[in-house]
Amino acid sequence: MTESDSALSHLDLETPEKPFLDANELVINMGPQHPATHGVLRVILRLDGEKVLGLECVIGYLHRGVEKIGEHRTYTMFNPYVDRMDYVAAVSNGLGYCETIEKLLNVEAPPRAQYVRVILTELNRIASHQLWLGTHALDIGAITPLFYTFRDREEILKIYEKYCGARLTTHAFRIGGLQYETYAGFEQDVRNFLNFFLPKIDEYEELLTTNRIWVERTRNVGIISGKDCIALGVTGPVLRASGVKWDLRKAQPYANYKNFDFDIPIGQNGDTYDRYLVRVAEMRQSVRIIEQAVEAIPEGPIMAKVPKVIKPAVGEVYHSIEAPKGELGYFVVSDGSTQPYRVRVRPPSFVNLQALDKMCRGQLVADVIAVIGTLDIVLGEVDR
Amino acid sequence: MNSIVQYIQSYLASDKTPGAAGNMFWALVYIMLVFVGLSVAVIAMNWLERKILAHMQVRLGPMRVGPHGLLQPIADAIKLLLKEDIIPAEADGLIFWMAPFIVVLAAFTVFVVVPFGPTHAITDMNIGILFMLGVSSLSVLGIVMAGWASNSHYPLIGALRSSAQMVSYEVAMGLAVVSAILMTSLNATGTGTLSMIGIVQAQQAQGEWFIFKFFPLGLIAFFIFAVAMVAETNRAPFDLAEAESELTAGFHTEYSGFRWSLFFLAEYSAMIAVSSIAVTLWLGGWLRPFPNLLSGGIWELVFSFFPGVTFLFFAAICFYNTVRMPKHPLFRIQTIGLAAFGVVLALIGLVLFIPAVSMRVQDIFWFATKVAAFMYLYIWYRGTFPRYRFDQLMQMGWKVLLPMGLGVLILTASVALLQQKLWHP
Amino acid sequence: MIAKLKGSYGSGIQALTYAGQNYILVDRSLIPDLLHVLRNEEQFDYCVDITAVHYPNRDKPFDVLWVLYSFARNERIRVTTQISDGETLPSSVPIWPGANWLEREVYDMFGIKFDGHPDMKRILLPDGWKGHPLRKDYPILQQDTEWVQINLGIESGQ
Amino acid sequence: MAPVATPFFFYLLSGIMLIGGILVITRKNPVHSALALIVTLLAQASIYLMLYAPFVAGVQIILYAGGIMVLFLFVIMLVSIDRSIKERQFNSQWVVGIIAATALGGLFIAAFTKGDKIFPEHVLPMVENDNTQNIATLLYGQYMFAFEIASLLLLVAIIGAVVMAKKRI
Repeated sequence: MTESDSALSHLDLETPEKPFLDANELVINMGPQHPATHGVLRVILRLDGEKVLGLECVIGYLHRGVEKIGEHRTYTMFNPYVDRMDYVAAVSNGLGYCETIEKLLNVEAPPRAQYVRVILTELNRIASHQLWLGTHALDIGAITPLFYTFRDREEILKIYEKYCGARLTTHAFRIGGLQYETYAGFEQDVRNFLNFFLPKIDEYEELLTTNRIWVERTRNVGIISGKDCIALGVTGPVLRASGVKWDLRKAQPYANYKNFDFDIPIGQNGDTYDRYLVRVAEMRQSVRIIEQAVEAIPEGPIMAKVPKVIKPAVGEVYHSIEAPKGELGYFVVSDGSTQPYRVRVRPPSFVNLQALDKMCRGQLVADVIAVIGTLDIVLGEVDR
Repeated sequence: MNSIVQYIQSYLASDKTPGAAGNMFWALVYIMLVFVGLSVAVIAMNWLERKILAHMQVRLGPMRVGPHGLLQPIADAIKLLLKEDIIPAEADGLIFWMAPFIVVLAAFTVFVVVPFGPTHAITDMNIGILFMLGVSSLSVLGIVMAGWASNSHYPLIGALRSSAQMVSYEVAMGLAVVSAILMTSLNATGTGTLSMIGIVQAQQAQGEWFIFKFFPLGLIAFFIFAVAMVAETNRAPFDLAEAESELTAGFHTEYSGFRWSLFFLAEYSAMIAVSSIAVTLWLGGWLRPFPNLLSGGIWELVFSFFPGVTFLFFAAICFYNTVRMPKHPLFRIQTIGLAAFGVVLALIGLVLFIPAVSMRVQDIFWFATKVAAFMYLYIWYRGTFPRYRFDQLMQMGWKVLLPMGLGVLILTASVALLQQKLWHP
Repeated sequence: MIAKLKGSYGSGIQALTYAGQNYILVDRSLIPDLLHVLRNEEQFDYCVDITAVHYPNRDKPFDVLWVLYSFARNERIRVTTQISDGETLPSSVPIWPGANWLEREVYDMFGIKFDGHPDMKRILLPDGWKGHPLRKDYPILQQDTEWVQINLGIESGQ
Repeated sequence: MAPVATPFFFYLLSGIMLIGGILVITRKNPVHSALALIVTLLAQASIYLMLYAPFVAGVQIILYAGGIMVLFLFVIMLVSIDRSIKERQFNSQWVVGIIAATALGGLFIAAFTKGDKIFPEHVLPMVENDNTQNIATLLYGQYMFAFEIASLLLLVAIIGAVVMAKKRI
C-alpha cells in the first residue's frame, strides 16, 4: 500500500509558484485540430508562461465503437476491423486477433504460416517505427527525416501490396493461418529490402543521433522512471527506454518468436532521447529477426484445419502480443455462437497516453510536443 | 529641357551614391530598382527554397506550374491576393491592419543604405550600420502588434517568443558588429566609420576581409553574427515564433491572404537584409575576390567575365533541361517556356560581356553572389536542423553568444590598440 | 499462490482455467483487499487491463475483470467478479495509477461506477451522452439522437 | 546634401509629435498609448536628423523605439488588459498635472522669446559627416567621467531590478 501511495503522490499537482507580475495562468487548448497532436488528440494545457502546470487529455474524437461492432460480426468478419485501430501497424493488430481466436479454437497455425507472419509483422514494426521517427522529428522541427523514412517505408508497403493487394490496412492473416501463399520472389524481395534498409538506418542516425540540437531537445525531456511506467501500465519501447527489459516476444513468446535470436534494446534514463535510440535499435533487431526467418522459412501448408464457420466453445481468452507501441491485448468471450460475445481490445496507445501528464509536468510547451511524439500514439487506437 | 537632361547625366560621371550626390532623380530610380530587385529576389527565393529543400529531401518540389515549377511563386502570389482577407471579430482592427505594414516597411527601409557597389546604394549615411540595425529592430514592433491584435493565444505566445528572441539576439549581434567597426579604425587617422560604404572601403584599403582580420577574432565575430542573424529573422533552427508543430503559425496564425503574404515578403527581405550586413561587414561587400593580390589589367578582365559566364551557365542548364523535357504534346508549352527562359538568361549574360556594362554592374554581381550564398545557408539549415527550445535559445543567446561577443570585442580592441601604438609610437 | 489465497479467503475464491489461462472468480466483497494483496504481496505490479462483460439475463449482470501481470513471476492472472446493475466498485487507482483511464472507460461503456476514482467521467464518448453502448440492451444502430441534434446540428448520423 | 523644405518638415514632425503625445495620455487602451508613444519617439528621432545629429537619431530608434518600447509592450501584454481598462485611469491628479504643464509651457515660451539674449548669437557649423566621431571624442574624452558614472548608475539599476524581481537567485 505504501509503495503504491508513493507512486501516486508524485502524480499530484505541486502548488505552482506564484507567477511573476501576477500574470494569469494561461489555459491553452491544443487540438483536436493541431499539427502536432497526431490526429485528433485534444490536450488542454495549463501554462505559467511557457511552463506546463498540468494538462488534461480529451480523447474520443475518433471513437467508432470497434468493440461494439465486434459483438455484431462473426469472428471472420471482424478480422479486417482490427486493422483500422492502429492503422500504421495493421499487421500486428491482425496477428493479435488471429492468435486470440486460434487460442479460443485451440488450433495452431502451421509453421510456414508462422514464419510468414513473423516476417510480415516485423516488417510492420519497422514501418511503424519509421513513421514514428519521421513524424517525431518533424514535431521537433527537423523536416528532412520525414521524407527519408517515408521513402523507405514505401518499400515495405510495396511488399505488402504484392503479397495481399493492400498497403495500409492489409488484412494479411486469417484465423488459422494465411489465405494466400506468398508470391514468387517474396523471399528475394524481403532480402533485397533488408540489404537496402540497413544502410538507411545509419542515414537516419547520421541526421539525428549526434545532432546537437536534436540531443538538446530530447535528452532529459519527458523523463519517466521504470517504476512509474509499470505503475501507469506503460509498455513497449517507452517502458524499455526506462530500463525495464521486458518484451512480450521474449517474456511470453507467441507465434514462433522463441525460434529467433534477437536482443531487447533498453535505455537508461527513460527520456525522449533514449526512446529514440531504443526504437532505432529495435528496427535493427527486427531486421535481424527477418533475416533469420527468411532463411529458415519451411515448406508446407499455410492454413490449419479450421471449420468454415467458426464457432468456438463457451469460454474466454486474453491474449496479448508485443505490438510496435506496446502490449496489444485481446480479451474475447465466446458464448458458443458464430459471433464473439464480447471483444475487448487493450490498446497500448490508450494506456501509454495516460503517462503524458506525468511526463510533461514542469516542462515547457515545446516539450509537450516532443513527448506526445515520443509516446508514439495512434489516435485510431486510442479512441477505437 | 536641356538642363533636366544635364541634371540626369551629371550624376553618371559622379563617383558618389545618388543620395550623397543629392540627385533626386537617380535616387528615385535607385529606390525603384532596389524595390523591384528585392521583390524579384523574394520570388526567386521562394522558388529556390522549395526546390532546394525538396531535392535535399529526395523529392521534386513544385513541378506543375511552368517548367520545373518556375511559375509556382507567381501562382502562389495570385492565390494569396485572391484569398479572402479575414480579420477576426474580436481582433483590434486598427493594429491588426497596421502590423504587417510596419513589418514590411522596416524590412524594406533598411535597403536604403545597403551598398551594392561603391556608387550603387540609394544613399550613404554617416550612421549606415546603426540605421540598419535600428530600423530592422522596428520590425519587432510589427510582430508584437500582430500577435497582440489577433486576440488569440497562439499568436500572443508567438509574438512574445519572437520579440524576446529578437531583443536578446540583437545584443550579441550588436557586439559582433562593433568589433567589426573597430577594425575600420585601423588607418592613418585612427578614426573608424559607421558608413556601410566606408566599411567596405576600409576592407579594401587594408587589403583584407574582416572575417580574416586578427585571425581568429574576425572569424569568431562573424560566427556570432551568423548565428544571431538567423535568430533575428526567426528562421530554422530558431523559428520558434512560427513553430508550426507547437504554435500552429505563431504571430501570423490569424492572418490570411494579402496580409499574410506581407509577412512572408518581410521575412525574406529581412533575411536578405541581414545577409547583406554580414557581407558588408565581414566578406568585403562588393569587392571581388583578391582585389589586391590578383590586380592588374588581365585579372580585371578575367573577373569582369564572371557575371556573364554565370548567366550563360544558368542558360546552359536551361537548355540542357529543355532537351531532356519529355517529348509529349502536353509538354510543348513548358518546353518552349524553358527554352525562352534560357534565351533570356543567355541574352542577359551576353549583355554583361559588354565592358561598359560589366564594369558598372560587376560590384552588384559579387555582392549578390555573396548574399545568395547566405540564402543557400538559410535553406540548408532548414533542411538539417531540428528546432531549438525556447530556454535553450535564450541560454545560447545570453550565456554563449553574449560572453563570446564581449570577449571578442575586448580582444579586438586590445589588438587594434596595440597595432596603432606600434604604428604611431 | 491460489491455494494460499484460498486459505485466507475461503470460499469467496474460485480458481478456473480455460485454454491454459488462469483466472479467479472472486466475491464482490473481497475486491479491494484481494487486489491489494495481489499487488503488494504477490507482486502483480502491472495492471494490464480492466474491463467488463454484460450478461443481461443473469442475476448479477456484470462481470468486471482485472487482467494483472507480474514482472517478477512473468505470470498473468485474471480476477473476475460479478456485480449487479447500479452496484459500485472500489477504485483501484490507489493500487495501480494506470487504472485511471481504464476504469473511466468501463464507466463510459457499461455505466459501472468506481468509488474513490479521482475523475469519474466519460472518456471516449462526449460528456452528456445518454446510455452506455457496450451493454447488450444498447443496439448497434442506436445513438443519442438528442445529443447529436444539439451538438452536431444534424438529424442523425446513421 | 542640402536640406529641403526645412520649415515644412519641422512643423510636420512637431505636429506628429504633439498628436502622438496627446494620444498617449488620452487612449484608454495601454497598448494604443504605447504605440502612440512610439510614433512620438520616431518623430523626435526625425527631428534629431534635421538637427544634423544622425547618431542621436539612430540611437533613439534602436534604444527607445526598438528596445524599450518593445519591453513596454511586452509587459502590457502580459498583464491582463481587460482589467486595466476597467480600472479607473490615473486622472485624479489632473490639477497638479495642469499646473506642471503650464509651468513647463511658460518656461518654453520664456526661453523662446528671450532666447536671443541668453544663447550665443552665432550658428554652430553643421557637421553632418563627423558627427558620430565628434560624439565619440566628446564622450570618451571630455565627458569620460560623467559617461562612466551614468553607465555605473544603469548597472546599479539593472542589478536592483533583478534583485527586486527575483526572490531566489
